[in-house]
Amino acid sequence: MQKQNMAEGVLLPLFFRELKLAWSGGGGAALPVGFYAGAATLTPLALGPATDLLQAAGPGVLFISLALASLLPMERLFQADLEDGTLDVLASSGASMTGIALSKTLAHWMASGLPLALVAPLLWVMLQGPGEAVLIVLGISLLGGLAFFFIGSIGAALTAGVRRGGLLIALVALPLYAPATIFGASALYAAAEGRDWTGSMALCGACALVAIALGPFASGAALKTALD
Amino acid sequence: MQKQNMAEGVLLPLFFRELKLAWSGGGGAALPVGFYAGAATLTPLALGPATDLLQAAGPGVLFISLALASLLPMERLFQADLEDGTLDVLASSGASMTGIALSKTLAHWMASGLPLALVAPLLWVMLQGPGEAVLIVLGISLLGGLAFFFIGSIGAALTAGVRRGGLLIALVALPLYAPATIFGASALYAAAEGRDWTGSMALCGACALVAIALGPFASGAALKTALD
Amino acid sequence: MVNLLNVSKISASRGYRTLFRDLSFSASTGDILELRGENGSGKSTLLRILAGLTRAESGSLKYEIEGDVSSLKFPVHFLGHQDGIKAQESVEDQMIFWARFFQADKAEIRPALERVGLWKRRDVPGRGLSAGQRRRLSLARLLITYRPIWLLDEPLAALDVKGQEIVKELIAKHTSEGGVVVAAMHGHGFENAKVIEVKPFSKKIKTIPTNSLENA
Amino acid sequence: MVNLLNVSKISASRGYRTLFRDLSFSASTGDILELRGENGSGKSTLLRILAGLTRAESGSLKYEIEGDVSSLKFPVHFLGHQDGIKAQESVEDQMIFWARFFQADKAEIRPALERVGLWKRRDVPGRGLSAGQRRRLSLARLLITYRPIWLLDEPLAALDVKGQEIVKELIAKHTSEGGVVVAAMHGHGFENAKVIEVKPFSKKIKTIPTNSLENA
Amino acid sequence: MISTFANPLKFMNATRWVGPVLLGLAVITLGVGIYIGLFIAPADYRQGDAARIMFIHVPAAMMCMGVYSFMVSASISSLIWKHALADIAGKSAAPIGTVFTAICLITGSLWGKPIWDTWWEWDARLTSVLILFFLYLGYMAIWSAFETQQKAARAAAILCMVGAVNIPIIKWSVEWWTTLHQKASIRLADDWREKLSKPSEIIHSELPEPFLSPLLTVLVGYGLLFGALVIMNMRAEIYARRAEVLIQRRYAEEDED
Ligand code: HEM
Ligand SMILES: Nc1ncnc2c1ncn2[C@@H]1O[C@H](COP(=O)(O)OP(=O)(O)OP(=O)(O)O)[C@@H](O)[C@H]1O
Ligand SMILES: Nc1ncnc2c1ncn2[C@@H]1O[C@H](COP(=O)(O)OP(=O)(O)OP(=O)(O)O)[C@@H](O)[C@H]1O
Ligand SMILES: [Mg+2]
Ligand SMILES: [Mg+2]
Repeated sequence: MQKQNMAEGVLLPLFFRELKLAWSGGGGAALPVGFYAGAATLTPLALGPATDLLQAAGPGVLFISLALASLLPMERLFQADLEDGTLDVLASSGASMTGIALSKTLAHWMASGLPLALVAPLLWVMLQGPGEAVLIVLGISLLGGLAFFFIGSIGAALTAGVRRGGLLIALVALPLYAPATIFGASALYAAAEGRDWTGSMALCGACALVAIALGPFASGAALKTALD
Repeated sequence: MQKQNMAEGVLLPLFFRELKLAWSGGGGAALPVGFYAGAATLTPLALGPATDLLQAAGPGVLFISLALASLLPMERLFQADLEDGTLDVLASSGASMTGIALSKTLAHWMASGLPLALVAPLLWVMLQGPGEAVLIVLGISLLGGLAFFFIGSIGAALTAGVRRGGLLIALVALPLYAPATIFGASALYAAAEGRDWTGSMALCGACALVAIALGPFASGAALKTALD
Repeated sequence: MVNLLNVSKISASRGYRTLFRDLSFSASTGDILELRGENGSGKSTLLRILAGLTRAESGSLKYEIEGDVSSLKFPVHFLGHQDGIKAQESVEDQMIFWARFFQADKAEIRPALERVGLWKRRDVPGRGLSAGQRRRLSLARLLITYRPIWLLDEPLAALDVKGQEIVKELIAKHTSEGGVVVAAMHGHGFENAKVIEVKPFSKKIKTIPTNSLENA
Repeated sequence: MVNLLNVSKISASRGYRTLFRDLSFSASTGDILELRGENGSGKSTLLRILAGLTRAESGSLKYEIEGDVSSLKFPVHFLGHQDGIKAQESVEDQMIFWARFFQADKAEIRPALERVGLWKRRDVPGRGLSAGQRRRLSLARLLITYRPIWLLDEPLAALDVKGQEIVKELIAKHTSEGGVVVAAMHGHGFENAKVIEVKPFSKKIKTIPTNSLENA
Repeated sequence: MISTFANPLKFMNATRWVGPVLLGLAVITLGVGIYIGLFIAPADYRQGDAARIMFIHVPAAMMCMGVYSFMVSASISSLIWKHALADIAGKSAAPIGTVFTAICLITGSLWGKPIWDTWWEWDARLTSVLILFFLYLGYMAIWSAFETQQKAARAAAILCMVGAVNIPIIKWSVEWWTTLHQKASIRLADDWREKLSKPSEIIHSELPEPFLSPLLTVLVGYGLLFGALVIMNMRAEIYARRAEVLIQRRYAEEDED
């Protein structure tokens, strides 16, 4: 009989499996990326080819698209496991719900949040953003994505197994997305216009930190309720 | 033993049930609306409060958000029925797959496409669009939504029951969304700037017509494959 | 006696495995066919083929129904492992939908639910039903409108003793009215049933599907 | 003999209905408890309570395990109606995940799959499994790591005759090693099992949950 | 005192008359405060009569944050002590808080039109109040989405506590970002501890006295109104749950026939 070390015993295997499932199908990791790329591709079509308008609107549109794309995987984040009984087995094994929520959210961020951040510089250039700023765009998208995923997972856990889950997630999570959106977008604008972007980026990072620190606890507690 | 009249026997009950389920939960009809409203609310946060930029980017952002929001319900449009066995019963009853696809798509358009169009004028005003144009905005959103839903349903049927369905839908549907997006957005811009919007709107309507005429057949054929 | 159902020489495979080959049988009014075989032998697959959901690899399948059912492409009721119950809809609402879909009289709903013992639980949403109650609800769907052929996948699973009795009575009644029942089964079966063994084909026969590229 | 499991006076209700009240029982090493009752009587609910997934309305539940399991909050294996099988993952990959999750040796996977007769199907993805094969895969999960208490919801459902034999042997082996099995059952049961009836509470007892506002 | 709020029975007995009495006091206070504000206080020398909307707006803005804070403490006690009355208190307060937030938003917009020449600006304070409004809506939506009260209570409490981060943002948004909206001019005096003996000086205000006193009167009126409505809502909720228990009994009896 082995001793169950929670940190290793739950976090790592769950994390890797989620990562794998998210990409090998069903987890829907790819939808956000397709969605994000689609949004950024449609933007010039809708706004028209005028370069100055694109440049003015681009950073904002990019960051909103990131926020919305991050919201997409949330609906199924816990619901699939809840419906097919996986969560029952995980929970009855004595694993901590906080750990489960943390590893699943982190895995989904790796599966879709990271790719989202990686394509961000590409889309930035497509939307006529200045080429020098691509690394900053990458950094901001990483931080913003972390904030969005960990905040979103609270909404996901609260509404897992609930009627009208979809609208509820949007209603619960989007207001909480606001601070990260404001700081992230303003950092992007600063980078685009060559102003100092460090302050806004630090605030965006603070949002991400708070989300990572609090999110898993809230999600874990909410998941326990969903199982009941 | 009654005679099964396909038009009434399948279309209507299925249509009404889908409509009801979509709103009473699970169907996720509300997510697109929350998402759409959220997108439009986040836009000013990200773009900053400068009125002229908002006015210049507003119509385009609004129409892209509509396209993306219409894509959301597509992932689960047929998948839920496929997974829980409802589609088995529907299909083995001898109902035509085209009819099934038509009634489900129409019901989802009623459940989320119509509300999307109804909130569009509100968001238009929030994004500083001119108040006189709200009716035109409503009309364009109705047509655009129809096009997006019926094109999207083809993607949904093609990818139902397939690994990595999410990305595939986005990949299959978004390119087909381009014409409707271009015409719809240019009609919105024309309306915003007081130019003649009828030509673009007619083209957008043509996209919707083609989608409605061809969509259900393509979706029906694809669904048969998914069941196999 | 009429042959309602004629199956000749159908084969099916999944992945790289042939499940069964050249299976032939027929059923006439009043027959109960029991599909028997190990787990994974292909009983569910065969039922899905009979229901027109899955294509057989080869072979033919014919329904010969007389009377006023010519407009029914498939004169069957199919009850699979997956039960098509919506989590958020109440028992009664689900029945109302199926009644409308099959163009049955709404008055049939109450007797059907009473027959399977769910009338008192008509307000419970799908997600609240126990395993046996879900099965009972699926069975109630078969009762609201008559279809001559019933295709049932493990109809007794998850039911308590009383529930199994009910199913047996329903099946006896259906066949006595001229219907046919094809049921995949484990364990105890029905009286007077014909048994059809679903077996992996013998090792000697090589798996070369007729439409395979290998022949090319 | 040690009491591994002590349940005293637990009650549960769902929706507006009380399922059972003040149910008490205990199990000591080597016991098989069979939960019996009609469809919808609350057997699955009771098992979920025992697994720590659902809260009982009142009453208490205690596990008393000796030895090196103090770090296990719940020393149980739970096998519910829902089997937690991922459609896109192969049988073997799913087992590899559970082995890592339960910190078991990977070498345990092969014997476990062989025991339930799935080793030859280890490459089949979850969605390709037949109903009985799904059940077998869930059972294999219990075999890769030892936990003293098994909570099984209709373990014999969907299995063929051979499969049912296997389960009976597994359970006999587990209890002979000092484990406890609690199983919700219909139909034929296990040898030497204690039966626990799960019944709706009698009319005489009034439904007043202790923490109810009705007392106000 | 504590036990009064921990025991439904005692709560029901103790509050039978509290609701109506508080309601009466609230109506009187609000009437007086609004009357002074609208008719007696002098018009602002720069804004004219438009400034009178302040007597509705500012207290409502304070209340919408206060009510949310009340709900946060109810949520904490609900999660820690798992007490039904705390759940009910939070649930009962939410619609009232939503209305205060709506009043703040609407009067703010009305005021903004003449002063800033726009109904709405995406200013930090305005936006954070809008977010508060959405949080209230989300909280109520969570309550109605679950099938059982216990589940709903836990989920709503979690959301409420997470949303608490918004309160300091609203409060200090005007300090952190220089924006359109004006900074706080009413606060506790820096040395309020020493002034406890002279209550009139505890509150430090840059507003001249003729503006301050009607404003505080309306605030007290709002507070009384909130107290009255919460208690009445809570009583209604308790009655509703009793009715549910009775229905439960009916079903149980019907099942056995
Ligand atoms: C929809 C728009 C508005 C919203 C959401 C809003 C919100 C708020 C909030 C949250 C407070 C804080 C109360 C506190 O610190 O306890 C406040 C106070 C105040 N608001 Fe507004 N406000 C809006 C528009 C306006 C406008 C247009 C004016 C007039 C120029 C205004 C003038 C004030 C004043 C004078 C205070 C009191 C500040 C103090 O002395 O502490 N507000 N408002
Ligand atoms: N992708 C695949 N690769 C290999 N084998 C597959 C694949 N998909 C399905 N199978 C096999 O096809 C068979 C399907 O069997 P089916 O569900 O018809 O069995 P059954 O007779 O109904 O069994 P049960 O009694 O367990 O319900 C299984 O043996 C399964 O392993
Ligand atoms: N929302 C609800 N309203 C009323 N009753 C409900 C609700 N949700 C669940 N129930 C009832 O709770 C019971 C749950 O029973 P459970 O699943 O524990 O039964 P079981 O003994 O496992 O039955 P089976 O033998 O069919 O598996 C069912 O009788 C169901 O009708
Ligand atoms: Mg089967
Ligand atoms: Mg059960």
